[in-house]
Amino acid sequence: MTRRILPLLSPALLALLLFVAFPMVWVFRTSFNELAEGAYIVEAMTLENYTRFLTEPWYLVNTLWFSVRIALLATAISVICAYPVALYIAKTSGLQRNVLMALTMAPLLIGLVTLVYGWIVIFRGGGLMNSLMIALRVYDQPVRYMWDIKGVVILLVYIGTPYIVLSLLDSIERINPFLVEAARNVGANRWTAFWKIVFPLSTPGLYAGLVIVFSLNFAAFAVPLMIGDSNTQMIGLVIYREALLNNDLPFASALSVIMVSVNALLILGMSALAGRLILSRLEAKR
Amino acid sequence: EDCALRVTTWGGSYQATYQAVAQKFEEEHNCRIEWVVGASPDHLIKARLGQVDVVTNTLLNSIAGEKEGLWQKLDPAKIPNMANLYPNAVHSPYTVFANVGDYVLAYNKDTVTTVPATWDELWKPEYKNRVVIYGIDHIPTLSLTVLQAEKNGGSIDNVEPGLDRMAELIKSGNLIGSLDVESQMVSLFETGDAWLGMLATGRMKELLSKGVTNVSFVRPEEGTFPLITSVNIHKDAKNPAMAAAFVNYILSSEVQVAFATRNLYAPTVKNAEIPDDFEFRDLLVLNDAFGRLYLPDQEKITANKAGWQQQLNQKAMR
Amino acid sequence: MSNDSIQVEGITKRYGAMTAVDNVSFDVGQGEFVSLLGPSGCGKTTTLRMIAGFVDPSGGLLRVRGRDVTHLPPEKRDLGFVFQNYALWPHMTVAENVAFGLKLRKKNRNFIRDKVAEALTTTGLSGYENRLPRQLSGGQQQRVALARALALEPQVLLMDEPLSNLDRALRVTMRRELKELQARMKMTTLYVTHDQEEALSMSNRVVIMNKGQVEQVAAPFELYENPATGFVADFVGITNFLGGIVTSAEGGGVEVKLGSGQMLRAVTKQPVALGTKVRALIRPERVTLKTTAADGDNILTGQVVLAEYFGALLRYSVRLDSGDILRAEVHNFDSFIESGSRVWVCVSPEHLRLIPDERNA
Amino acid sequence: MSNDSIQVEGITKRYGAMTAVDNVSFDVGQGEFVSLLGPSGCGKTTTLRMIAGFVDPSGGLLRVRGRDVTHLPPEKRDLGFVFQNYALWPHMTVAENVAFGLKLRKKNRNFIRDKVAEALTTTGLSGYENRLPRQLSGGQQQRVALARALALEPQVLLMDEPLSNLDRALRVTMRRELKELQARMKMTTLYVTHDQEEALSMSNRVVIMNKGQVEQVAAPFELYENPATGFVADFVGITNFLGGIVTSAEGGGVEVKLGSGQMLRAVTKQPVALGTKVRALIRPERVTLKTTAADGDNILTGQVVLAEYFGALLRYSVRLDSGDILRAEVHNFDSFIESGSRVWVCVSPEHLRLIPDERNA
Amino acid sequence: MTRWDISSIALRLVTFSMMAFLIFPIAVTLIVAVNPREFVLPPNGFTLDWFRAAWSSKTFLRGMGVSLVLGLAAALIANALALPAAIALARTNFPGKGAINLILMTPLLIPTTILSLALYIYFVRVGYGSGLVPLLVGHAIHIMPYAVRILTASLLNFDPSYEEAARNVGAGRIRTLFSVTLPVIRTGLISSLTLCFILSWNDFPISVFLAPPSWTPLPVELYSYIKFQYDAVAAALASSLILLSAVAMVVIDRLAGLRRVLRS
Ligand SMILES: Nc1ncnc2c1ncn2[C@@H]1O[C@H](COP(=O)(O)OP(=O)(O)OP(=O)(O)O)[C@@H](O)[C@H]1O
Ligand SMILES: Nc1ncnc2c1ncn2[C@@H]1O[C@H](COP(=O)(O)OP(=O)(O)OP(=O)(O)O)[C@@H](O)[C@H]1O
Ligand SMILES: [Mg+2]
Ligand SMILES: [Mg+2]
Repeated sequence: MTRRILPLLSPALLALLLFVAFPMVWVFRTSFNELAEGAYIVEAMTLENYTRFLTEPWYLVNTLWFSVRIALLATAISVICAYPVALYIAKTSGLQRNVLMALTMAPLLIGLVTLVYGWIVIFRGGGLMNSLMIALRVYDQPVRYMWDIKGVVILLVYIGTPYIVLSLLDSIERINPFLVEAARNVGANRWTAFWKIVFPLSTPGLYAGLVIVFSLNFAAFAVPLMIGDSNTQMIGLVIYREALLNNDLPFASALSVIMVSVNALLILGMSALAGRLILSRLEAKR
Repeated sequence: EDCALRVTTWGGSYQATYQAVAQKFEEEHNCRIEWVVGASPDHLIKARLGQVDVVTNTLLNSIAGEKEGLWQKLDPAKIPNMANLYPNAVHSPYTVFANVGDYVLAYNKDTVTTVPATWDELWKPEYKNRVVIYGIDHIPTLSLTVLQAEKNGGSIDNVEPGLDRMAELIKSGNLIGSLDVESQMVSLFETGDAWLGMLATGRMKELLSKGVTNVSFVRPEEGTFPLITSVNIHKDAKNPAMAAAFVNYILSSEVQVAFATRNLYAPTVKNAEIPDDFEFRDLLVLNDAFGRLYLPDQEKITANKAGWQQQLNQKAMR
Repeated sequence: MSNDSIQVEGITKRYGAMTAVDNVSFDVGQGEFVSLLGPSGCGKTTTLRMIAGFVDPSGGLLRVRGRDVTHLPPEKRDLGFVFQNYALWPHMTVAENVAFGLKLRKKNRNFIRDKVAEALTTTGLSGYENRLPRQLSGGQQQRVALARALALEPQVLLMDEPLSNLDRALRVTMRRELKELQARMKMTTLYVTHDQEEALSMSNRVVIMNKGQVEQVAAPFELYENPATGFVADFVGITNFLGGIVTSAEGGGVEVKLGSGQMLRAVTKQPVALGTKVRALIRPERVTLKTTAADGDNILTGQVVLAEYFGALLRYSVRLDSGDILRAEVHNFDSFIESGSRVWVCVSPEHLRLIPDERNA
Repeated sequence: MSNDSIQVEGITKRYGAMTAVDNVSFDVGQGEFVSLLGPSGCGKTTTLRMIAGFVDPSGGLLRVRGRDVTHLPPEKRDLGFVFQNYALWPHMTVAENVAFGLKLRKKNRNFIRDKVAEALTTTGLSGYENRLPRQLSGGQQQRVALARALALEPQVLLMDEPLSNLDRALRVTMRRELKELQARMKMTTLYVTHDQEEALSMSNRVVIMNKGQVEQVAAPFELYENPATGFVADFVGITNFLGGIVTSAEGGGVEVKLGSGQMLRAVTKQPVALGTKVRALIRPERVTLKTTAADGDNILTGQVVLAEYFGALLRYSVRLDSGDILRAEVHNFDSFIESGSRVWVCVSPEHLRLIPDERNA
Repeated sequence: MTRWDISSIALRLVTFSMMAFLIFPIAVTLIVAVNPREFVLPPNGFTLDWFRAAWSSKTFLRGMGVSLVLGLAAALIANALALPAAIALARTNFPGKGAINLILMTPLLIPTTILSLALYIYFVRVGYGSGLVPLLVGHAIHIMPYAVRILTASLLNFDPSYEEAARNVGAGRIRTLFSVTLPVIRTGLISSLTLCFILSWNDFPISVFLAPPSWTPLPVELYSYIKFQYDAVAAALASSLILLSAVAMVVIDRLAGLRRVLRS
């Protein structure tokens, strides 16, 4: 068994060892160093950076738990937005499909930096979004989106959705249409056939998308940096600030170690759940 | 032989000015300049790794680098132009200021009818959701905090009153945001969303040159917060002589004037002559304006800002 | 609900330029067992799939229980269906596959458990409840597909070659079980098969299709004994064709002059006009071979060129002196005739059928 | 290259607790045609897939051309293979599917074109070159799978139910074509089928499998006439079993006392010990039914309970007075015996086989 | 079965609203790009000045070129590394699979800022501080997990007998991979490549640290630019990219369509 698997896994694992594991050793080591006088790094062996974060409820609630919540929320909304789109695209072909794909990918292609232009115009106090909502009588006072967590979530959804569409599409397309027909035949309407057949069979793609987007959201720093304000203490942004604005590499490293562990735990949880529910049944072994 | 000098710069217009003036240097010294473009922190990191020769820095970085022993002393013998520096433009034997801008109080003339005279204006209730300031870990905001501490019975060593004031500002709902991206502040003034706020002079110029006529600026009585570009030579510079020559070149009146007129970064040398007809002359921190810069002890700020931020976060959110 | 019939009226399906099903009409009466039989690619699956609602007809009308269902979604048609390629849901176990339809009908758990067990027992799959489809052999998968349809006890059942991957013994058993179930439950059944034996033994009537069209609809005996066309004769069972012209026709007795000049006598029910070009059909099992000279009506001579052994039967290919190849089957034999032997071929006039020669009409 | 044989030596495959193939041994000689025959799920496909190298055996040895290939990757084994589920590449047209192997062999374009055309003609698929697999009917797909293997003119060919989805007429044709091709090219062939007729008519020898094990390896005639076990007798053709005890044995003549007390006489080749429990096998086609009283050896009486019509044959089920059900097949019949009629059943002693009764041994 | 029933109408509706959501800011960006005064809506005029400026900037053009080459190379490398791993993950069950799965995800778990910083320091330490290798490696390693995930998902629905059939007619593992596996999982592969390319194309933190002086990718150039110079040049650049990719899509569709016509 290992004879067949090892050659397959070794290129990726080797690359990870060389270019992730070794560099991360440095990060790990740095997390025990000290920042002296807020300016320069002193070699040390202290747990200070960890205790500073982990014993401070404010950090735990407003940074860690906050990031997890926002990441989960944005990921969930992305999934809800992406699924119908993927379903629809899977049914199209030719030019229509290409156009839809292009539209889906466009936000990614342009990149966040420039898109923020458009979003400012939409989000600002008297911007399009507020004008529209007020015109539609959803609310009557302008609501703050820009430099606010609402805007951050909307943007995370905006960026996450195309990733999920992409990773779902292939799984949905490969579902044998006979399987849906068979379900319809035993009395499932479209909706039931979708829930019982298409959805479970699309879970590999969904899971892939979920993991990717969750991780992206959890570690996000560019979106909170540009759309959020000082209150938006997403952990990715905090790390970025500590490392690059405050020069506090030791603390940033410690935060990274914490973040990687939390993220790994969450993903392990997700994969255990997904595996239990469905993935293990789809694994192609003969 | 192949001579290359690695110089850090910020991208965009700063780099553009640098490149424009550097051509002459390259020809004269027969040495190519490799621009190491990046955000301020990159400059420090690259310096730590010995990837650069001349470092264009923020003052904060220069101080950190000094503590870590990254720089070599600037030798006035090799950098004759150092003689022309204003006295307060020499931070230490390692660090001098290359140029200086400041953060002024910008306001919308249509909505702010009386010219504001003090930074305290930002707290006024009528400006709900109309004020912009820089993010709380940026120098101007930190300086404002210290300023407020001093005005409210504290000092840089007892910054609590300042933090309370800042928390008050945050909770007042006046702030549209405390932003990390400067260019967004410009657009807020442009669209009329922001009525009042801090703005770097360089951004102010941008606004004006875009034809925005209803935004003006004032230097409040407490003084303005400086935006300092410092310069250092790396201790392991490959070619120290060439590095010194380049620093000397930066301090030449020619380059100083170029940065002043193109980027609104005021000269730090006395002999730089700004043309009288220069359109944005008021925006430059010239001669005596230097003295009015509010420049609290940068080292203390650096040492304490992490703690301050955390305190402020807690005060503002609870 | 009393009228569980299917009417197919002039249904057509085109794929681009190619017509897969061409104006096909037939019907299946309440409780009737009708088979669709025809060569590979003749349009059987397509017809069935149109009835089930998986394929939109290009034209024509479909009625189930007297109601026009041509444009009804599949889940509203309430038809059982067994897929040719099984279409088992890969993420469900055998039991889940079978239970799915029952769950949709909101049956209670015990009821479902019992029905699933029953369907799996019928198809010989007890003990495989918790396997996933990919852990089953081809035949086992096919039986799950069958069990899945049967568990719902459909009043109208469509099956697409549901036994094609089973061994003969199992097929015979399953065939019986199916037939018995169908008779007991009075299921209206349309059964696609490529196996004529299956079609003949199970069906009340058989629809023979060829190249997208219906060739004949008839009861099995009728089909075998009185094929309407050469195609049917050839497809249903094995047939020998000998071309000739009718030279005398008196009452039930007809004389046909073969190409070789030899005369054959036949007994026919329909009157045949003198001089018509006909093809005489002789079923191989009606042929008697003798290794010694024989006398009487309808004796032809030839040479055995191939002898094939099938256990219960021996099949000889005989090259007649006219050059035609004639097949003969012998059951209950005690000796072989060696390849190369000269033989006398006897066919009694009652076992000779005549059909018009549509080849050069 | 001269020895294109296959040796299977004690091969075993376990899936977890379940043993799909259990210590199976047999061999296929150069140019020989051997069939693997057995009920659904008995391990045929698994055995074939192990030989082809798609499944790793849990134990045992495989030799092809005298060489141990047990752990050789599939592409090095140089075996033709036809998949039970076709496994056509969905992104390639019919022609591309067939041409792929030839392209790998770096043949020139004209050669490939000709070979593809030839293989498609053999399988009756000319004109379908540019279709994609999903645009084909089940039977057509199966034929493409066959064409794909044949185009490579393999010296050793493994086929997994390659004709299961074809109609009888086409199957008979394809069977002939295949057999002829095999004979002409002297291909060493291992053929999995669930169709005993196919196995018997095409093979030099047949391997009968049951529950993962080999029951008998023998030539077709031998298999049918002298089945080694009850399973084989039952599986290959239809058989009636009547249990009894040997009461007298003299020379080739043996007398068996049935459970009902009636006596049957049989002619056997092997000596049988007195008092052995045996099962008497009677092939249905060896049974003669009379509606009038008959006399002589081996006459049993009973009542017809079911008459099935299969075109060329009529199959009766007779309930003997002892209660046993006996099947009889009549070919070349001119009249039916009505269900319910009383009948006299005759079996000549030469057509009675005896096998030890392994059920209660 | 394209019938007009409620669920398919709903699906269509949702899809089109999502499309509207996705392109709304882009449309606004487009308007911004032709508006003489940015951020002021409704537009107060029409100008192509921003486009002109964008396309006459050597920095941007070079940045674009760098990003393009880098994105393609990194996407290819990442997928080449990921594919075998994905095959192992999708096809086999082995002890420790969960752990391997997670290990392969690590570059995704580590904050990009930290990962790129660590990588930068690492490369300097091993003596490859400058040059293209670190940049390429950084991009490739960062996007690899995406490729692993998407390819694994693709392969889970793959019928292994396609491969067996290919191996049987004499194709080796590699040939089978290219002639059968990859074409069959085409959509997944294209998704993966596209995603990887886009991730690399948009990446900022890694490039900031690892890009050698003359190889600055577009996002870094853009960020540096807008950080200090807030005008619509960036918007014009973005708009050009959208238009370019739209044209490319149509052209590819025409070509692919043509090929299909030629074939049948
Ligand atoms: N992956 C698997 N896991 C567990 N059991 C399996 C697996 N694959 C096959 N089996 C079992 O192994 C046995 C043999 O399967 P195989 O496919 O060889 O049967 P077969 O003789 O080809 O039957 P058929 O004629 O129905 O195709 C079957 O009982 C099947 O359920
Ligand atoms: N999607 C399609 N596009 C084009 N032609 C098709 C398509 N589906 C089926 N056909 C063609 O329609 C004809 C009828 O197909 P169908 O599947 O109904 O045959 P069938 O009678 O079920 O045959 P088999 O016994 O081989 O399964 C075949 O010639 C087939 O090639
Ligand atoms: Mg079919
Ligand atoms: Mg099988």
